[in-house]
Amino acid sequence: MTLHIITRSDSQSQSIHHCLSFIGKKDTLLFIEDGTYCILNNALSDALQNKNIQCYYLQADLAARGLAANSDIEVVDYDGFVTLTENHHPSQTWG
Amino acid sequence: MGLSMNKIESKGRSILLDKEGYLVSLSDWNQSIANALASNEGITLTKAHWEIIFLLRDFHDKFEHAPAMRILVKAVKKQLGEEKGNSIYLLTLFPDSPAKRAAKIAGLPRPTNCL
Amino acid sequence: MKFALHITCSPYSKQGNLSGLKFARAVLEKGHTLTRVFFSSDGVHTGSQLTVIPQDEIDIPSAWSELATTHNIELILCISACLKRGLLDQDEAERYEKEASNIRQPFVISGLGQLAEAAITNDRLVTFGV
Amino acid sequence: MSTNETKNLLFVFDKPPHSSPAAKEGLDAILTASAFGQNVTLLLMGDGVFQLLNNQDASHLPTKNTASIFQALEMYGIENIVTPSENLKNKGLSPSDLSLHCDIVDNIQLAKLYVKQDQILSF
Repeated sequence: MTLHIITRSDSQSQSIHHCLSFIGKKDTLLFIEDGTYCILNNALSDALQNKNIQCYYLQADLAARGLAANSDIEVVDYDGFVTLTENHHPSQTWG
Repeated sequence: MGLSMNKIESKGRSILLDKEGYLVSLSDWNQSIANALASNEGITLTKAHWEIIFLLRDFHDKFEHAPAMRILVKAVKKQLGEEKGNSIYLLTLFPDSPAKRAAKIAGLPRPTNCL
Repeated sequence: MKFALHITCSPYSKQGNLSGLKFARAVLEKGHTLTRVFFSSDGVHTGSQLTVIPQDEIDIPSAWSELATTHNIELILCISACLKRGLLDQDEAERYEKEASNIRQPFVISGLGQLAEAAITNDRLVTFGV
Repeated sequence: MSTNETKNLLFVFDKPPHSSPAAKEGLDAILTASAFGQNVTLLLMGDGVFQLLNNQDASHLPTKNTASIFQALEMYGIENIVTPSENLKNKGLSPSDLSLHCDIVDNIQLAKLYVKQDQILSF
């Protein structure tokens, strides 16, 4: 199942919304770079939770932006990022 | 430093070519320039050549790029029929590399080797 | 597993290029093969040998070169993107009669066919930049 | 090329024309992939659908009119061109505003399209 890699914040790009409109329970989201700012959008987080979509955040990019990882979210390092691409295929990077 | 310039003469005008024989300025193109470009390639243009040249110019106008060989064959087949839409026929008219040579004579841009 | 990467942004204008580099290292550390990295669009700036990076910042182009040399990875720059952006190897410089060439070792210039081939022949293709 | 595998490749274009060369490069890539005999699908997502808006005239910029290159896709054997209906609706567009026939898909059909893909390339 597809790994969607989100690289822009929800105000920089509509990508997360486009992605949300059709992805299914078996798909996985990974937030990297400015995509990690999506963590601050509560409505978005609720929508993802309601759709039961598995979400991951790249630790280095969260930390660099002063975004705290709370206990509700799954955080990965680059090793975990590679693991996600092993287990979820193909991947799409959204700008 | 630009490309070393070659020239062709046509009706008393001197037209600049790059070192591979493509027109430097595409707007220089007209039918007598095409004849000069062709003779530069060792080709004498006949009615059959002109048919392909105009087809290529139309293709470029319409689709904003010059076709590689496979699509040129397809386009010729579609427009001029089976007996002309094949690589042997096009090779007879424009030996070695029909898509490139015909494009050069038709005054289309030099391909950037992407395809 | 066989991986290929597609990088579409330059090393110092967007984070994606660095993300790609870090991902590449992680792929290799996990014992996978990284066969090819294809740079398109502004990504081709990665292949310039004329970059000058302050000593206290990461030298991304050099890091790609070192990684590729150590692990035998093909670093391929899209030719049409290179020509427009003034990135020329010896052959292209001669072809277009330019005074200098500026491609860093071991980057090579080639066509987009190399990207299509990478998508077909590898288990994974991951894009950075976009 | 040394392989005779056939894969399903999804090309996603999500940028509008003229402001960046993304579509030109993406088109080169999809034409190449199709020349290799692969099953290619072009998905126009978000602003990517603006690539096909009718009546584009870039002659005053001037930039290359990439909309014209899209017209050649059929000749290259690329018939799967897809855009989401929701996307068209959000932009107040209808299929007749587009210069090329697209398959207009709903979100369920789009999800099904993704499931079939071996690799996804973004431009």
